[in-house]
Amino acid sequence: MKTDRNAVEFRLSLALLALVALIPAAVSNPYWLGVIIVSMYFALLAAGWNLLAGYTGQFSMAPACFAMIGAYASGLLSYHWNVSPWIGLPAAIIVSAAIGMVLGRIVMRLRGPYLALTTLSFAEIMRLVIGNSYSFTRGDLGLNVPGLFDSRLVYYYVFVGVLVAVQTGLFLLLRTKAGLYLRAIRDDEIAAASRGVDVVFWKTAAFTMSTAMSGLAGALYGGFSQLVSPELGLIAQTGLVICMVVIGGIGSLIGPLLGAFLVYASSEALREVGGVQLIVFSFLVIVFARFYREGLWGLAKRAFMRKPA
Amino acid sequence: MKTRHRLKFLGAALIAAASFSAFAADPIKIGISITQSPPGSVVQGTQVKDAVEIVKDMVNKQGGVLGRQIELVYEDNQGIPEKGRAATEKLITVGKVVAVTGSHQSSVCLAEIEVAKRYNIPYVNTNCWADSVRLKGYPQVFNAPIYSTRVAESVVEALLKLGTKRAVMFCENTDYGIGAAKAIGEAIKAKAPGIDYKYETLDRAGKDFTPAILPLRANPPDVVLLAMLPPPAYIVMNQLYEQGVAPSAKTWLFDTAGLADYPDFWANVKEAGKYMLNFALYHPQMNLPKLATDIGQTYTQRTKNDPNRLIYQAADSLLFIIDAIKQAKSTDADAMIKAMAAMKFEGTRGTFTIAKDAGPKFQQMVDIPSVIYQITEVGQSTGKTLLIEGPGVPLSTAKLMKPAK
Amino acid sequence: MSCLSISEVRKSFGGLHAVDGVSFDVDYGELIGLIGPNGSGKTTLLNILSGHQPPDSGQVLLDGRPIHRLKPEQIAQAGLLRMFQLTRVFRRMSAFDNLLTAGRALGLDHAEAIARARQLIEELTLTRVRDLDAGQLSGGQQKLLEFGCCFMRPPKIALLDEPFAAVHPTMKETLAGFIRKHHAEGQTFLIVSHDMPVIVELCPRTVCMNAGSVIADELTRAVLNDPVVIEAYLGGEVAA
Amino acid sequence: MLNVDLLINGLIIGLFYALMAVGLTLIFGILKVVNFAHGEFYMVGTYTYTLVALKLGVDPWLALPLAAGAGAIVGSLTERMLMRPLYSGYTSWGMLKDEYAVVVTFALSLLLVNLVDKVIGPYSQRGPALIDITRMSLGPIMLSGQKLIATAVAAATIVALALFIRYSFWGRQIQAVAQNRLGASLAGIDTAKASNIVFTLSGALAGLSGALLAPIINASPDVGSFPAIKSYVIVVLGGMGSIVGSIAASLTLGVLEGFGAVYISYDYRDTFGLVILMLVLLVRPQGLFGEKGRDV
Repeated sequence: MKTDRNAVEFRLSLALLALVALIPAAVSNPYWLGVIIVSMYFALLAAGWNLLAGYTGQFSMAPACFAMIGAYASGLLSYHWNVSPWIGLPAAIIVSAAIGMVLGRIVMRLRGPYLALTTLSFAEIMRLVIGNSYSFTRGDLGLNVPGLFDSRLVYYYVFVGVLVAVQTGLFLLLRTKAGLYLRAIRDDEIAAASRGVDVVFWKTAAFTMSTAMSGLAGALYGGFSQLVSPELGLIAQTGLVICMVVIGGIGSLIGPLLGAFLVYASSEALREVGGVQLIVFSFLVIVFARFYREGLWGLAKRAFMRKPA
Repeated sequence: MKTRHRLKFLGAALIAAASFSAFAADPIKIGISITQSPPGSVVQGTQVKDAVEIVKDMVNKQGGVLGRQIELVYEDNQGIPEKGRAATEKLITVGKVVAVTGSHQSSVCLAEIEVAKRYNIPYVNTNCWADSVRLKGYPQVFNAPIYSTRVAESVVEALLKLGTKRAVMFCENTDYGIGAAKAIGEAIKAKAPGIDYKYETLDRAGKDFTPAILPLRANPPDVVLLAMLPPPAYIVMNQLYEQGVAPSAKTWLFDTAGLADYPDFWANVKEAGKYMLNFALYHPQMNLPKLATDIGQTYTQRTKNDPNRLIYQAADSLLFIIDAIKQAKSTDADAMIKAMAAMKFEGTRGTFTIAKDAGPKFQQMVDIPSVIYQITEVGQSTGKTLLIEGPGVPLSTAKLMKPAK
Repeated sequence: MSCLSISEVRKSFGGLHAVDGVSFDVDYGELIGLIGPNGSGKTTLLNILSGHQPPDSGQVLLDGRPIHRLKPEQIAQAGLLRMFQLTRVFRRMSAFDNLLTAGRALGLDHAEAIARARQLIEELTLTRVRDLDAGQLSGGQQKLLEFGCCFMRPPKIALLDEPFAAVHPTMKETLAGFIRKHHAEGQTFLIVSHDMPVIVELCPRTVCMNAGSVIADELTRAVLNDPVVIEAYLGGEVAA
Repeated sequence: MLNVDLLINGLIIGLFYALMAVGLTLIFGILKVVNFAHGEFYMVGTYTYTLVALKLGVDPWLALPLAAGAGAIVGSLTERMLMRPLYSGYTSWGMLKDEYAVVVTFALSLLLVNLVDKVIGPYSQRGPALIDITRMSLGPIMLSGQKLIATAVAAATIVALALFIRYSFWGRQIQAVAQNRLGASLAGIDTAKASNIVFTLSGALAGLSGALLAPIINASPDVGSFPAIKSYVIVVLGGMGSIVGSIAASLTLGVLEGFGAVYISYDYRDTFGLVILMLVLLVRPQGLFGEKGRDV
């Protein structure tokens, strides 16, 4: 039964995170720790996007954009009114959730590719606006923001903690009626409505949740890198997130994590080979979407299922 | 995937371990952060790389420094602050470099110097003109290129000589562009309050600037100034020309960013470049030290391109670091920084000292020679252009040519 | 007051009057058939009743309460549930979760929903496939499942659009049996079908539509012998 | 005089938008999916034109159709290799139609951009002009010969396309499929062929506009992204699949951006489109020129 399936995926993702939590014992070099922190940032985005795309069937093209919005929300607060990043963090969540809700409310009344189209335009244009509002946002230069902690290790475990929290939250959410409604909407909006599910409300809710998660991720990342720039919102970043989810396994709890760590780690490796990472990944995504639609996690599952038989 | 992780980090740990046990014969590692892929200017990145490679080979052929060879470690900053930050951090923590240089875009510099400061590693700015890089006043940061305030001063001199009443500046919406525009505004307030000056910021990603240009057609100014980098700079130039705004019988076009230095300049602009006035830092008619001519020749041999100011700035950046190591007799950061601040430095562009006074001049090589010249033919090489100001050449606008219409 | 009362409902697409002033009532506990040749506006009428298309004019009362301005989910919660002609199930959810979803959305709590779903799985002989993704079920099983979704909370009225089309005979029997049983218990049905024998067998009363309006509304036998109806079906050759 | 300038320049830009957007609209009309690699079709056109003309020294006038051809080939291949599953029982998949289309086309766009970036290089290159008049005055306005020709060609192409769709045999078939794929296939129309033609066409159109603008907007790997964004906005404004609608929307947007840039704000001119889009979605979800269709 689905709930069992979720439970399995949930336990596995916790195991995966536990493994990640052990890495610092082996690796002390701040750069490599940084690499893993960034991949955890992407894991957050991927999880948020998967809730929307994988479980609700709504394809937003703006996860990176909302990360950027979150980062700027807290960044601008501290830059202009030197508000502590600890207030900036919740502020970031609220701002990105609010924008998400308004955008969602407008677009979610429509079915089909409207969301993808509108969010993509929104993302590109938000980036331009932030890039052009030089006097307020310092444009492409970005904002230098104070960090949340001094020690990289603390960041590391904060990210691990947040990921655990998010995964647990998602797991519990999927067990409530919301989980049923979202998946129902993904499979057939008309049927869902005709069986009493308030489609617009739940779609908007899912969109708001995922933008809030992106916002949180962005603010955390801003605090970690101590630099907030429009670069965070590049479409290519969203592309990376989508690659991670599709390769890892869309519509599963563990897929996005798997994808985030694998894709980002190998993208570090590929960068040495000369920046071919996006070529490889986008190609992989096409292959997966075309032939292995359940991604690596799906393949793994099939492998396990064969064993006993 | 577990195993893949383990391997990866085992590898990382090994690298770290190895580089800790460094002994005398090991090469001295110097970090070069440049743009090797877009959106930044790959053209400039490549020039910097070519130049520092030449210097490295030169120094190593003469036996290196402190009996150790020089090794250059490259990172690609894509001209993006975020990537620059990461690149610098990787150079310092993974590459274990003793100093970082190479950066050629102000917004990137500003992100990178934060890292250099955090890890207390000497950082030599190769081509970031923005005053803000100096205004931060970080002791680790030294500046080889010219700075916007200084550019503004000589540009405004020229504006006066041209009898300008009204000037419009198109600047890119970056720290460099807006910094330059503001600096010129300041200089005008100070030296030439008579000139009516305003600037318009243009989006670096922009493709069609006609809406910004059309209003000028209605009432053309005396001078249109440019503080933009390619590729948008080329598009603006072409559209200025297409709309008949500048260069025209009424209006001068005056570039303050050294555009004509770019190898791809003439590939992208044709008539639009003719009659343009250029503020620049290099002109073959300058008399440069032998060191410069040697490097220049090697550069031409290797790349079939003429040398330009960026080549010399990059060479100076690396030479400066190497001299500092010689002076300090060690690669210890504090020792190097101390040496740098006190040094009298023999570079390719002359002999410099390091300015101490806080402000836009802080830890700046002074004084950088500069020139103003006019391009009088399409496809003209810098050597053939009309020099109207430079070292030993007092500013004179008499010889300037104007288009018929 | 009748369970469902439709009065003067109109809907046109461009020039075509798909539903052209339809009125009839359905009493509590009635099992009523809706027939008519293709394009006579049956499905459009159903879409209006279930809120998927707003009527241009006219009104629909469910339990005396107007529902023609409500959204589909509100109408469903108000107690009017429908099956679609082309089966609509949640393909990537287990049969059981399909039922749960409907149950929760119609206001049952978790425990109730589970209990009810178990019961329906039994009744509809879906026990073997309850944990399979609905997409993997046979066409007939999917129909049964969709049917079940309408009965998680017994509706005031169930609209069934061609429930017997392309269904395996045995399942057809299961379905028909289910309908009879619930009708006996006082459940109200409106069944759209081409399958005359079934209509005759199940429905005491039948409404026949043609070209967007009701041309006959009486006891099923009478309707089937009504020359107007025959003409509508046979396109007029036999007329007069 | 300024306003005349703005109006005409706006219309010209709008025309270029239209050339892009129409292709996208065609695809949406017939497959009900959005091709997120559309900007890269454009990019392929730009590069084919620039490289063929610069490196191989082919005459620009010859390079123009070649660019369109290249676009057409990419379009056709995309349909063959990636879109076929959409109309061969996608419902049995783990993924549904929209998801699949979005993911695949978006990945394709990433792939093409980065391939070109690696293979041809990131340097921006300027295509040779079709005619060597770098500046001419046409009544009140000034423009380059290139811009004039580009405008003419764009206008001609759009008219030709409209005629093709309305009157030609395949044009009619395409309309049929767009209105009702199932019905059309029952009526014996080769829907797969129709889809392929549409993709080929829209590839050719994008490629052509890329080539026409190559001398005005320098070629670089990401050159397609912005025109694409504009066409997305336009397609929604135009009412998802209405060709006339998208043309009207294109011209409107072009003019509006021109005036907005001067009278409202230059920096934020690109946001006007989005703002209008939001307003339209609020009051008229089916787009400015679209018609409400049946859901069930």
